[in-house]
Amino acid sequence: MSEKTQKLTLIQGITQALRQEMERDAHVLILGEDVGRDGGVFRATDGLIEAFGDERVMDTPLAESGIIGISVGLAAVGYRPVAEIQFMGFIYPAMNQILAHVARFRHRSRGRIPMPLVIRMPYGGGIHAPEHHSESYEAMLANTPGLTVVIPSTPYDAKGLLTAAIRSDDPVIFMEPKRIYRSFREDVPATDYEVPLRQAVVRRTGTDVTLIGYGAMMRPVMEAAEFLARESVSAEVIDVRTVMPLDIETILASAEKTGRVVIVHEAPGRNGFGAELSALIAERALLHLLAPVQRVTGFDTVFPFAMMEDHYLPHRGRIVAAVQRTLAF
Amino acid sequence: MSEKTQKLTLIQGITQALRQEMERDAHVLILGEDVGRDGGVFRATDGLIEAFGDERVMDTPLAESGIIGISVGLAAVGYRPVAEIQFMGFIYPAMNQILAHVARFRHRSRGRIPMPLVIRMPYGGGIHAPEHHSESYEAMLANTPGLTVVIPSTPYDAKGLLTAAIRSDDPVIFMEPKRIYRSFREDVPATDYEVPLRQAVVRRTGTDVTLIGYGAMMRPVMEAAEFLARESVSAEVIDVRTVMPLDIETILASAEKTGRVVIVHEAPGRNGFGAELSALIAERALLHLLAPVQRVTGFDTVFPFAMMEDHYLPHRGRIVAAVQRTLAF
Amino acid sequence: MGYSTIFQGETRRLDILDMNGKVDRKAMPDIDQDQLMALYRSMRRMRTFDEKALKMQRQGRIGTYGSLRGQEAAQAGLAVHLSEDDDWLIQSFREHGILMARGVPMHTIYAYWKGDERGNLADRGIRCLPPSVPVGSQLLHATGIGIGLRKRGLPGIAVGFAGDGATSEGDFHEALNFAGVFRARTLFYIQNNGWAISVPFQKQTAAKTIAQRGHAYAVPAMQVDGNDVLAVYEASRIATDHIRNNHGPYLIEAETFRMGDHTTADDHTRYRSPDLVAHWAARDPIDRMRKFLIKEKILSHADDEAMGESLTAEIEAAVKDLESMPPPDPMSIFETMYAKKPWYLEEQQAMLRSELGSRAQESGS
Amino acid sequence: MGYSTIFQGETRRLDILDMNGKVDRKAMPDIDQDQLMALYRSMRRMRTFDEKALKMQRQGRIGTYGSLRGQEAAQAGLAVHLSEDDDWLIQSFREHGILMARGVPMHTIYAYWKGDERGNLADRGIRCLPPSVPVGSQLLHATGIGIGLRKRGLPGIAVGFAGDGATSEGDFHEALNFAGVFRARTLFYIQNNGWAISVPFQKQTAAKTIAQRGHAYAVPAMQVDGNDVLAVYEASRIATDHIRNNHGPYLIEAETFRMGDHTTADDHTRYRSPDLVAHWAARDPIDRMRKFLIKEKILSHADDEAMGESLTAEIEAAVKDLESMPPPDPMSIFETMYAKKPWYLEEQQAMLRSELGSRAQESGS
Ligand SMILES: Cc1ncc(C[n+]2csc(CCOP(=O)(O)OP(=O)(O)O)c2C)c(N)n1
Ligand SMILES: Cc1ncc(C[n+]2csc(CCOP(=O)(O)OP(=O)(O)O)c2C)c(N)n1
Ligand SMILES: [Mg+2]
Ligand SMILES: [Mg+2]
Repeated sequence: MSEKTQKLTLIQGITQALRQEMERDAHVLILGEDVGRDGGVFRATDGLIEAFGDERVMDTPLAESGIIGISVGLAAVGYRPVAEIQFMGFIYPAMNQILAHVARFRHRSRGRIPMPLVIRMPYGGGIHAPEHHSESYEAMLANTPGLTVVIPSTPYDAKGLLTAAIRSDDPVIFMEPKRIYRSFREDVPATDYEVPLRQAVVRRTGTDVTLIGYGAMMRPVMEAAEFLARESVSAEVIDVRTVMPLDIETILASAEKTGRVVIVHEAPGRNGFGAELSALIAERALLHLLAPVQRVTGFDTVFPFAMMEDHYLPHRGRIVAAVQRTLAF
Repeated sequence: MSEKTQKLTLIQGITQALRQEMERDAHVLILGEDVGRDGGVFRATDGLIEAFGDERVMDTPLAESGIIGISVGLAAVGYRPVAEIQFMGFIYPAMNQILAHVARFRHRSRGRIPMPLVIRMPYGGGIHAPEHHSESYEAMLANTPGLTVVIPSTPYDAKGLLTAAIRSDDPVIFMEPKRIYRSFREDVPATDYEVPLRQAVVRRTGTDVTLIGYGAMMRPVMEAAEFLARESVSAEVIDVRTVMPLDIETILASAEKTGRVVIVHEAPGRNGFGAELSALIAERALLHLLAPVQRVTGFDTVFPFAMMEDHYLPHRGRIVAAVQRTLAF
Repeated sequence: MGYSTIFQGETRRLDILDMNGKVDRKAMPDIDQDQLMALYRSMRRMRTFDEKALKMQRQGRIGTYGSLRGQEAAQAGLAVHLSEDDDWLIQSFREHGILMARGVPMHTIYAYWKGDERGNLADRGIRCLPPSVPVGSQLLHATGIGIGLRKRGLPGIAVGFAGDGATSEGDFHEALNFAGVFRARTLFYIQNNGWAISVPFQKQTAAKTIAQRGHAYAVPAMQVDGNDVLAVYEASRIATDHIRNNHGPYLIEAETFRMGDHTTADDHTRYRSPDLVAHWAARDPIDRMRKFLIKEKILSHADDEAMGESLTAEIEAAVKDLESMPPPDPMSIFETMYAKKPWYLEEQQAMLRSELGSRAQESGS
Repeated sequence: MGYSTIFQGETRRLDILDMNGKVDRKAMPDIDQDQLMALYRSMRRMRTFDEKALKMQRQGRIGTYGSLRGQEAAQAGLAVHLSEDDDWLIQSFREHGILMARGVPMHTIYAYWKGDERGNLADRGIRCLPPSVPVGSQLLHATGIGIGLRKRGLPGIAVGFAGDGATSEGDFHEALNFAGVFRARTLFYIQNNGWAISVPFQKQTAAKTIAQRGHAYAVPAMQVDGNDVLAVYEASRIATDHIRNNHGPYLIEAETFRMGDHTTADDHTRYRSPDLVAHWAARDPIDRMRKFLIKEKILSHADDEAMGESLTAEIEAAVKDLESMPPPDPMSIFETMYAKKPWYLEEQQAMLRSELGSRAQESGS
């Protein structure tokens, strides 16, 4: 990139996108629990209330249905609310508002009342958090027509995807991999930019097997690819980025090329988003498949307490083992 | 059957299961909106308040989170609540209670507080109901470890599965295909019996293709099978019955035999339960597949208003066309 | 130390026009004869609309329908205070009276109940949200709109509608609480018609009134006889003035009665006694206003009859409009899900198009 | 006709022991010296437990921890009225004080905060639900249990705990409303510590108190100085008697202050001034009870010191118990999801078993 860049963490990318979009468009509002004075429990909204005041950065009462429900109203009168749900495990009280209203408003109003609403939330495990703080529920949202579900895995994408989400006239569920909020930095342009929604990206090209992941799982996925490279297995790696509506072209092109696919996510396997991916690949690239698609996912259990979460979360070894199964098929 | 039988509709099977289980076990309670005097808006609980009184058949305030939340408490002190959600479209306000508590209580209490709770609800389209009255959201529940999701398609199964659900020590989501509540009768034993959970059933044996469906979709599925028979295509038909935990054996056995599979459900396709079925079949029976698995599902749109719902719902023609695609592959 | 009182509150109710058409002169609002007649006509118009809808439902010309019979005063008395240009209606599903009074074309309301999505959004401007079926959930939208109107410094107010049953949902609580905290320009307008389908208000809550709940959120509140169009007029005037003057949200409980079935899919005789229905029939909002207007010589029997005829003609015209709508386009199912259609919706649409094409061919067209 | 009053209500607060250790003799409960000492000791035991937990968290011996410092009176004064045999505790996540006072072994509470699921269910009987993290949701369980206890004619009561923030959730509303309708044997016990993480109570609602919300559900309610263990004792006695005597549910708001961070993951200096914290430090529940006991010559300085030593010894023993627990069995992840394990859990368990097996082999065991 020729323009000015800074080294940012993923969460800094998010904060910067919020700040720049608020500067750019006075209709952008932030609301949620502890997003003001406290700057959010992860500090994603740090400094924003100081910059924009409490009419644009609203600390709300502790009620998720309320947060999303009033966001619907705010969007109806022309605002572009960015609501924070403190952890994905606490999105359930807002499910009625999200599924019965947010996702459907454009359609129910025959296109006249779109919902330019972003619902941000940290998701996923790996930080030794208490119960209900490690959930990944992209699948149930991905079964809901009308929603766009986005999960970045890098600082650059986090900023660009969030910018695109805020500018989108459709509601976006923006899931933030809190495990890697601060785990690395990368060059991020200082000015605003969009990373387009609905586009997956090939993170690494390869010929023997396709690894598909997103969010915090990109790290063990890339580690697995590197490990495999040392064993002379060439893995192509796809970062889904937009879970819904998903980018079928990028995924099928790779699956057709390698004929072997391993899908990785940390949510429970049964009826997880991996099911849709696996189904689509087998349905549309059957004759290219050299081995059954493999899914490496969280167990179909409650997400365990801190002492046990490392057993639960997919890791390099488990991904490599799945690749080896597809190679041995 | 040698024992005494009656000709019952599906909803009569449900009412009878409720009545017999209430007679059998004083811990069984019914609660929900309009389940008392009114007998439920579909009359599933007709006559029960007269028989058992309002301490065992509780008309509740209009609040779904409340209904499920107090059911959790009632179960904790030894009751076996059977809660009714008036339509599946109104389950969302209860999602927090279902996903964060009902599904997890056994685990969270290390097995000491099971949740012998049944949540009944009519689901699905085809009765020209108002908006939000036609939803089918089995998929998001099927992504939730700890739940059992059951969908009967016949009066016999409705009674036997509900009986088994009430006797189960685990929470069961019991989805009732309201479209066929009264559309046909069949012989149902007068006394109580269980149809085991977690078992699919082969409704028709065949050799050329496997059709998989459940609930109200069994009717167009069977019609398709009959139509195909006239065209000399022998279709095997599986009724899933328990969506989660699903009966992989019955499904794989059939898929391996026929090599061609068409899955039918009325919920939206993307990340619907068909995705899990399709994925599992391709993952575990790849070498038997003679053609890609096909999914025939509701569109990935809001469920349309009455005047348009016939376009939305899978019908015989759409299923037959999918079968023809697998045959032509 | 010891015991101290930390809260004291009271809640008032307003009654003006009694069941016999007598008014409390002291409480009478400042309102002229034309306005009185307009209120009466508005109620009769709703009733005529409603009766026609029930008839059409029986004839299969529309689908399941929710009657508002008995609630006309509760809707007409409020409607006159709302501006078509500025104010927002956030309806539940029994507010056709309000919509009609606010100028929404009647055939679009019928279309909604016919199962035609073109009836989902009133086409008289975007300041009316589509009906909200998930009970209570719309109240939060009313709060959000009311907050937005305040933020933007706009003159309008938001009116969120709900029934007595809806007040049991958590969203009622969150909507009033957020409105109190963020000083929403929102009127919460609860028509307490005594029943949530088969559940009487006494089983909905142990509290005696809904209005008293305002104290839980520091939201001022009033109960009003919802079958008394003059009291509704006056209470609504007070509440809307309060909100327009930036004094924050307001809660009105209009006590009324649903005279018929919950919807045409219901049978209210299963859970209500004829006596109870007769009790309320004697308190009909239109009858008592008619008695008053005739007693006051504002209305003659002949005028009354002429009004009936003109309303019938208006409604028949609306039915004609309804029935001359071209059939909805099946392709519209796919058009408004997203700003830009995803690939799978393109596929699904193509499939439906080809199905419809081959069906059209089969039928020889 | 005209205006009439349909609701009048008031809400009271109880204060007995002030910040200087002076009591209001008239309001003083009927309580002997041993009981006074037991209350004091109970509070000190909680504080000692809490201080040790914070220390262990800093040392990495347990995980994220939520301190209850400042809320000891609010928990100790209630606990003495609850029977271990009959009553149910439906906790949120800051009730370790109550748990300890009710006989839950302290090492299991530490285990919970260590991220060990064996700490999730207090092993002193099933009448204590595991901590509920989704804020407010547990209040409905308290209502359900209270309804069940009434139905079964059991002597126990259910106590549902929540904080001030939790009262904004819809579930708070539904829980109190259902409790009122079904006459639940439930005490709703709200510790209003002034903050929901960084959000002060004044932004949580426009209402001045939580106790006044009882009027919305016809649930009797009282506010109490939650840093005054004698007032808490007396209010809890009144409330629990009320419920035990089958008069329906009760709501207590104990006004208190969280002295430290929300949890160890929080930094309260970001949103609270040192002045505010100092204001509350001067109102410490333990200090004022100590002043009172010393003034009354119930407690000597020497006894007080001895008590501290014995409590420290007790807590150190609990830490030893914690740290001598064998590591949790990874296989337990799969064991309690269902009464009977589904096939895919069998498969996943087998996979984990073989992973652990090969790792054990690699490490040469
Ligand atoms: C969340 C939700 N639960 C249940 C229903 C089904 N339902 C529709 S209307 C109704 C009763 C509503 O009562 P009330 O709020 O008093 O309004 P009214 O019908 O009396 O106008 C019920 C239970 C629904 N639409 N939404
Ligand atoms: C439904 C839900 N939303 C958000 C959270 C995150 N969270 C945990 S505690 C807390 C604040 C709770 O405040 P309060 O109820 O006053 O209890 P306190 O922590 O003061 O004891 C929040 C927002 C949660 N656990 N559950
Ligand atoms: Mg009602
Ligand atoms: Mg608090």
